[in-house]
Amino acid sequence: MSKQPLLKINNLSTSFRIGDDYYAAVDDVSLTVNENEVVAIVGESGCGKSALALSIMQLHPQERTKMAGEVLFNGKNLLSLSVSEMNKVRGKDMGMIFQDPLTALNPLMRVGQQIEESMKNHLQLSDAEMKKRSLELLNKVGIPNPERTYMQYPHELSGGMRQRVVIAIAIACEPKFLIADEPTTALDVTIQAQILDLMRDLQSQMKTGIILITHDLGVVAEMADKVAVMYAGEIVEFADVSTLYNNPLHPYTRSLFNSIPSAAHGQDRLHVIQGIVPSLKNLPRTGCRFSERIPWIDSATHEEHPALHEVEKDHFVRCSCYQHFHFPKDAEDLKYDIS
Amino acid sequence: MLKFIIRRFLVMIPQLALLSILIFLLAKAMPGDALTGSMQANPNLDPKVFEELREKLGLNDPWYEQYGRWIGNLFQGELGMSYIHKVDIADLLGDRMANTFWLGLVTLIFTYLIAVPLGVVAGRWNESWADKLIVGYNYVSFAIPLFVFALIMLFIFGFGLHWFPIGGSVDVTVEKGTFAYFLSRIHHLLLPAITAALLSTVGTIQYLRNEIIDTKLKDFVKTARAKGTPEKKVYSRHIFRNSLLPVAAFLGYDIVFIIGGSVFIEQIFSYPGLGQLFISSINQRDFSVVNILVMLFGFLSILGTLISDIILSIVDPRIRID
Amino acid sequence: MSTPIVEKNNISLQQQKTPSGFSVIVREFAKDKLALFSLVLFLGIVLYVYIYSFMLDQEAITRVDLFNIFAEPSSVYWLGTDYGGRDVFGQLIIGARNSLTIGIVITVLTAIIGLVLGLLAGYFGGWVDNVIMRTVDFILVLPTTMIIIVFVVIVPEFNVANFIFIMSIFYWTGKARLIRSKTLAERELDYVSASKTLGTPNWKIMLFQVLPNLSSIIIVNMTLNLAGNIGIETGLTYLGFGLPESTPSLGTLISYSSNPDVMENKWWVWLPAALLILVMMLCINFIGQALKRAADARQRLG
Amino acid sequence: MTFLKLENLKVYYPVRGGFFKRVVDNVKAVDDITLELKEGETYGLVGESGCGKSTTGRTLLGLNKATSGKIIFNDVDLLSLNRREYSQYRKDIQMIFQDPYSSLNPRKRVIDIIAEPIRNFEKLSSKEVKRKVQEVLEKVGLSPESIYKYPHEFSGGQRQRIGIARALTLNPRLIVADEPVSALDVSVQAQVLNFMKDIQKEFNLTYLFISHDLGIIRHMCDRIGIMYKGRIVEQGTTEDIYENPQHIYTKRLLSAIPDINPDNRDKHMAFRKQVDAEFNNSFNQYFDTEGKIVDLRPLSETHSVALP
Amino acid sequence: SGKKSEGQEGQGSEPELVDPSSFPKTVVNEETEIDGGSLTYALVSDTAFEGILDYAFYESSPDAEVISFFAEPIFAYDANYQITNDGESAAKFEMSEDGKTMTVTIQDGVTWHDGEPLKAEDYAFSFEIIGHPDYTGVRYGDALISGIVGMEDYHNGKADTISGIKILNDKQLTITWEEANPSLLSGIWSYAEPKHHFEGIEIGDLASSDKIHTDLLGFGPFKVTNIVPGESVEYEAYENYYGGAPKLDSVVLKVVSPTTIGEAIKKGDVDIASFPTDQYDKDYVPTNFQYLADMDAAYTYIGFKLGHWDAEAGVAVQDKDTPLQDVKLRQAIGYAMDNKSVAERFYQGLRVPATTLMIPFFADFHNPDIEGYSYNTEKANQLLDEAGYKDVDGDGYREDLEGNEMVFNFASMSGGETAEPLANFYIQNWKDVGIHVQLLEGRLHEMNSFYDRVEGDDEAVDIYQGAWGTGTDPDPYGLWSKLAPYNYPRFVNDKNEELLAAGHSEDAFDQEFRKDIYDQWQQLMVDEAPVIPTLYRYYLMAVNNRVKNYSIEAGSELGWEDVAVTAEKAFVEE
Ligand SMILES: Nc1ncnc2c1ncn2[C@@H]1O[C@H](COP(=O)(O)OP(=O)(O)OP(=O)(O)O)[C@@H](O)[C@H]1O
Ligand SMILES: Nc1ncnc2c1ncn2[C@@H]1O[C@H](COP(=O)(O)OP(=O)(O)OP(=O)(O)O)[C@@H](O)[C@H]1O
Ligand SMILES: [Mg+2]
Ligand SMILES: [Mg+2]
Repeated sequence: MSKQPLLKINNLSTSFRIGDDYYAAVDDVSLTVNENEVVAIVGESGCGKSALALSIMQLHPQERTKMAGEVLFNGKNLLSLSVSEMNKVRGKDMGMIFQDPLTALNPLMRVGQQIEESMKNHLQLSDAEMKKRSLELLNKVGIPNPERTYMQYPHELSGGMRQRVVIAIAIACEPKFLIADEPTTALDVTIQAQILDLMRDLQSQMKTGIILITHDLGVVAEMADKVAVMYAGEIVEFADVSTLYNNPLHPYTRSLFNSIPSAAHGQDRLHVIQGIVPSLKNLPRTGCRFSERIPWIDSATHEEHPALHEVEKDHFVRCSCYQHFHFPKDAEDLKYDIS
Repeated sequence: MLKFIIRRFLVMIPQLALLSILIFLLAKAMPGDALTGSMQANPNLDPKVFEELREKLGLNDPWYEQYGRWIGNLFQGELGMSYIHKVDIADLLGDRMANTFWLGLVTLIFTYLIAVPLGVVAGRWNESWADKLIVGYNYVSFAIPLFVFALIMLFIFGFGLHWFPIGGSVDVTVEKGTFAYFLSRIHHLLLPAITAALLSTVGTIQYLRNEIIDTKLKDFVKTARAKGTPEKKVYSRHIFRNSLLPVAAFLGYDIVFIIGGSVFIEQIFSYPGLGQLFISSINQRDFSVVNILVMLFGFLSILGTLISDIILSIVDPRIRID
Repeated sequence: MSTPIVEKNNISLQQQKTPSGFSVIVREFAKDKLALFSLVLFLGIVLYVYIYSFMLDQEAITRVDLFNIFAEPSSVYWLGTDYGGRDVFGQLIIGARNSLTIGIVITVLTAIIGLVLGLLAGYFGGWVDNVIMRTVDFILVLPTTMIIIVFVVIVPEFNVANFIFIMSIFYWTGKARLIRSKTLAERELDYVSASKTLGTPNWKIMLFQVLPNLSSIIIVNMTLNLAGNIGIETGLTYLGFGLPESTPSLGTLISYSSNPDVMENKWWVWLPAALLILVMMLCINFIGQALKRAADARQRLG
Repeated sequence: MTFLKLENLKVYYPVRGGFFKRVVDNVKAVDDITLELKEGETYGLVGESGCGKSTTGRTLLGLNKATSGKIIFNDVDLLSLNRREYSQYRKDIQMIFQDPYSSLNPRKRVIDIIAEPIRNFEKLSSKEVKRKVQEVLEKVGLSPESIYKYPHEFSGGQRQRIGIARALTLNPRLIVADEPVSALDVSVQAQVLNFMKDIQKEFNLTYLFISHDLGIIRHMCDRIGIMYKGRIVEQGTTEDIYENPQHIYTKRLLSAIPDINPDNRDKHMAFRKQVDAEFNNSFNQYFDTEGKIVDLRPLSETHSVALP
Repeated sequence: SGKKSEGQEGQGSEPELVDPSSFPKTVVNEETEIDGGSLTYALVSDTAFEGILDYAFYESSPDAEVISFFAEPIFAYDANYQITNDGESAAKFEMSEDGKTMTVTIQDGVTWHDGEPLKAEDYAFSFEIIGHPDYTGVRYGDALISGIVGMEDYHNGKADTISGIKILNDKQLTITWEEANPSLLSGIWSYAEPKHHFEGIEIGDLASSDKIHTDLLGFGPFKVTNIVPGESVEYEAYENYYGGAPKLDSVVLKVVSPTTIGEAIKKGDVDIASFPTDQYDKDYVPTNFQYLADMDAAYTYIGFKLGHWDAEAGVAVQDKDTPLQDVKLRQAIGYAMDNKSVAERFYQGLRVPATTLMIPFFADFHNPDIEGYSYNTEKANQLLDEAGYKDVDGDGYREDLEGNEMVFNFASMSGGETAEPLANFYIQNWKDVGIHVQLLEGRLHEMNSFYDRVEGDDEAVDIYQGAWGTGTDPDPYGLWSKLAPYNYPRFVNDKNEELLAAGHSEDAFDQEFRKDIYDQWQQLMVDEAPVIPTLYRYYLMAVNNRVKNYSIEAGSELGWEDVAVTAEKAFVEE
């Protein structure tokens, strides 16, 4: 890559204060997103995907959060910006699409106002221009009757419509970079398909770099160029999409693939990842974080914290045993799941 | 909206009808009547005269006849006569109502003038020392008995500092209709209004504070920040606005609350409004006035809740009334 | 399926274990020193007042003593005497007992009425809800203060029991509303549906399934109400519609301050009562806030 | 003997409005559906949000009132029974709820949750109850010691299993599973699905499996009904539906499922575009003059579709 | 601790008593008065005044105070509250020999505030109002009104005019009564109504008309210029007042709550106010105002319910089955009450123990030699022992003659600061001599319910504490005759009837005769003790030191027109 990457995250850590101590929800994450590239982040709930996204946008409550590392956006470290400097970046150069389209919209403001707010913050446009542009945006995100929707309140729209509005807001100032945090989880499959199509169209038009957060491997397969698998605040595997799908290496990634029904055609039983994602406070901080959930392996060999290393070109894995890792026949479900 | 209002007014009818029967019976059940007092005050008069008067005033008829007469007159817009004041109740209420109205209004204004900034400060900088101070004030104003506080205010600002008059609604020596008259009325209003306001801020402050603290964490606030909206605007356009608008809907309930409180405030500040009239009418068994006042207050509280509902539907697009 | 093997490989579940109910409250109080202090102080006051007041001879305390009118606080009269030469300290204790009793009983009574009706209305909906809520609406629009005053005038034998009765008639509505709205929300939750499909009768679902889930808000609401109800008779007493003097109450003592001479110069008559109310209300509020937080935390964890 | 048959079932929710809050309209949540379940099979009900899946399931359990129609279970029309008569069928039909969090009363210990149906239907001493609860718990793979824990001390999958255990204590024959895994993470989801399959074999259960995730439906179900706006538009075996969809809505639904293989991406997208276009064009064909979905018409023994 | 030991009881030292009779009745102010000036008069009341501002209609005393500035009686009164021709007055009168007819002559130069002269018909008109069948006020029952010849017919609508009132000319009229009445001079209705002002208004509507509420007309020294209903009135000097132009330019009257009046007086917010006696502090020496005091025309008493009122026959029947029928018991109860302490301690001497039912206010008739029931527990005990009331069961209370428990219910009115401890104090007093009395229903009763029960002869009431305002007519007939419904004890005694009748017979025009009759009556009532008078009372006025010529003395020459101020502004407490 000769060109400077759009977004380069170097060793980013984000810790939250719980009680009197800080706990890292994002732990030493490094990631690169180029222009016109979709990087997907997958992982179970609670593994730190949203925390990472909000760290990039600097939207965590300051008084309870500590951040370390670098987030280089166009070469500029966002972490060193003041709030007002950051405000100039947010919305203009980077936009964000939130998961729940109802709560992400201000219930007391008309759709039009909410779209225009972003333009007001960054562009010097007259009211008429802003309105014109808002209508264009609404049209662009596939809202059938922009004039009408412009004047409506969020609650008057269906879930799919709201999500389109959220997208319209995010792209109002044509940002070069977008973060989409589970943009379709709350939607029906048919609507999901529409939204994904829409995002893809927009992306190809505007050449934005996108971080797409999801836990649906199908969505990743449809959308992403590169995939980062996260577990317990760390990236455990990173590769481009077909590499990863054809050759998942990390035990966690493999478990994920094995547990989804659509990938397990004809198989009578699905694979079960033992246990659950530990809560932030209870995250194992030493050794391999995932080893806890593979009860059939010898945890003694995993006391060392594995580093993320490149196993083939552009394929990174954080595991010391992926080469010999196997799923035992009886390792399926109930037996290891103890209450 | 119109439909909603009409329906609410229709619902009001049975409520008021029930209230009228209730209060009529209760009033009748009170020992003594409007003449008892003046009988004791004029022992040189033959009690037969009072009997005669009772007959004349219809006080000896069975309750349902009296009730029927009363309701019948009410429907014709006649409120009846005060037994004690010997005037048409409409005339009697006129001035008092104006007094109570102005007192209520100014109290309301002060309540919001005090409560909104305090609530906003406490909500925005919650956990700060200012917040703690405000919460402390809130507790104390909730706990302190109204009349103790009112008396203290009266002694300090009325007598001690001479800033405010010690009673009444207006200075009798100023000409009605002049600016001085207006000023005099305001001057008489201020102390009771501020006193009442200081104690009625609890609900609003509490609500506002909680609401702001909640709203701060809402997703749409994140959206606003993600748009690059400056912090000041995030607060003013999103957080405060969303927290304040519901407060506007308190207006109606506040009206109800302040009306209820007028009974106390007016008594303490010798401010001749409806509340004071009510107490003296009860003591003098001026039934007709008691009944009308209760009906009026009942009507006002219904109206208050209606206003609240309407305001709420206006400020919050999610609530539709039809 | 063969018998599953149960092993003890407790990954993170043990650590996930979160304290519930009572221990959350304990923890909350342990963290909030002010609430803890309030709790101790309030319980102390309550115990002292109830125990001590039964040791006191009410007749001796309310005995009029013309030779000790407005005596200043002394070793004999800890808080001096009032205009009837009656011991203020004794009246304060008995008054606090009466006011506390009034506050507690009204709180409990209105809670029970509000709970039963609110549960019925919320759980069954339909005409049951309609009847109950229309009644509530009606009582809510009543000018309560006024009607209570009229009631007080009518009741011939006005004592603590009657006072409680009158107040309770009017004060249950708020709770009924609250409980109803919470029940409505709760009713939609699947565990209620589950109980229904399991053949549990409605009354059992209401009492044993829904009710426990409302307990935290009920407790919080009751504490905060209690604070309001302790001083409930002060205003009425001031207007002359409170308890008779022969039944000492904090309101009676405070309302002596309406005589300016007492207000300014005989502080010992009214100030202790006013302060006692203030302190008790503050205590209850702080306790209530802590409970509220505990309740919230539980809801988050649940 | 019919195991279960819904005949012309309609469930309408009244919409109130106007001046006196009269019923002015109905939401036709379930609008005349007929379907039959055979003992031991898993029948999947799929459709977009709000199409009436849950309503169907809940009506089957008596949680909603049917407006008209019949629910024939073991040759008895459940809707014609009074409450007492109905209670004997209570045990036979049970439900697994979508949300493992709200379907367990947070204030109850596991033992009380699971013992609830036992206490309702059987008179047992508390010791026997405890033993029985432990038995069931073991069956669902939870340690018997956990009976004194509260629901929030369990993970989502475990909670879902507690819910299932509760339903199992009554030895039901039919279980309505309303989106039993959609609130769960992928990993946990697998756990529950596996488990449901296990117990089905063990207890010879019949499932009415409601979901909008076509992947899961395919994995779980023998036969599938596609619901749209309160009606069934297509019904058939899993094979019929996935390999040979006839109704345009079914096709659209299927095409919307993301393909797990990134290499098929463009192909899949093209296919979807094509189905969408067809959907928009031929939509009218599938409705009668009043805009209502037409009745099902059998195509084969197992496969029927709502085509005019 | 809060307990009291017996030893402490007498601890309080003898209070230095105030002697209310030593207070002046006229302000002492040697300064020279300034020209004009304005004065603030406080109407002390915790409610608004009702605003029925006419003598024929008003019912409450605050209204009367408001009226007194702009309207006056047409006659002058002497120190005995009797009308007199001495001194300035709007009319003079002359009695016929038989005492039944009075000729009234309006003086020249008396004009209403609108300039119209006061006429004889104005005076006659006030009788026509009060006697009118549609009249809704309460003045009609007075014997001196209903006893006018032809009044009954007029009142019943049988006649259009009152035959006993004859207008001779613009300035003169005669009034004839059916019977001569010695109370005439003190009790005659002496107010005129501005007939021209009320022109066109039906008498039935008069009560609610503006003309007696806001649009007011009188011929007093001040005229009303502005009125804020219920709270304040502004008066301006009436330059053409027949007694000479008032010295003050204006007076402002405003309602001040009893709670705040003390402060208001000290701060000079008001110049003249009646001062609540329960707020009087003998240790406080005012610097900016002075107290005036005079005896009030009222007394309190303890009454025993002895019978019931036979409404049909219109007569009291003394038939209640109660030990209280025993005179000795009643007397003992009387002796047991320590009214001296009450007067001194509760009221700091502003009330004095009462002796007889004829109050000292009527100096001519009050017999100071009768001792009444002064505190004497020994005597009380002795009487009880004699009568046979013994404490049989040793519970500290005496049982009745049959040895059954004897408990009396005591009804007392609430209101006023000391009501409750006072009632309890009496109960303690009675307990000291072994008589068991308890508060009816354990509490005081509010005025209306109190009278409901006392008047209604409620069986539950045995003893009650009542009070009467006597007005200026000494005749006690209306309160204590068996024919008087106000005779709440329902006391029936032939001698009593005889004396009461004699008291207002024609013979009673003879002052000596009347005094003798009333002496006998006072003694009789003490001996029979159907009621025990407890306290006579003084009332207090607080007057700012700048006020001059203000007097509360009966028969004083000084009226509102003479009141002046000696400084621009009221003095403020130092
Ligand atoms: N503001 C915060 N304060 C404390 N802990 C937090 C905060 N935000 C997130 N966490 C914790 O950090 C961890 C990661 O959370 P995050 O929201 O990033 O998960 P996620 O991968 O986005 O999950 P999901 O798929 O459910 O959205 C979780 O354990 C969460 O509880
Ligand atoms: N209690 C109710 N009152 C009125 N309308 C209702 C009620 N419950 C459901 N509905 C409506 O009935 C229709 C069918 O609802 P239902 O819950 O059965 O849909 P669903 O297919 O289960 O959807 P989802 O996938 O979102 O769970 C919807 O339009 C819904 O809005
Ligand atoms: Mg997330
Ligand atoms: Mg559903």
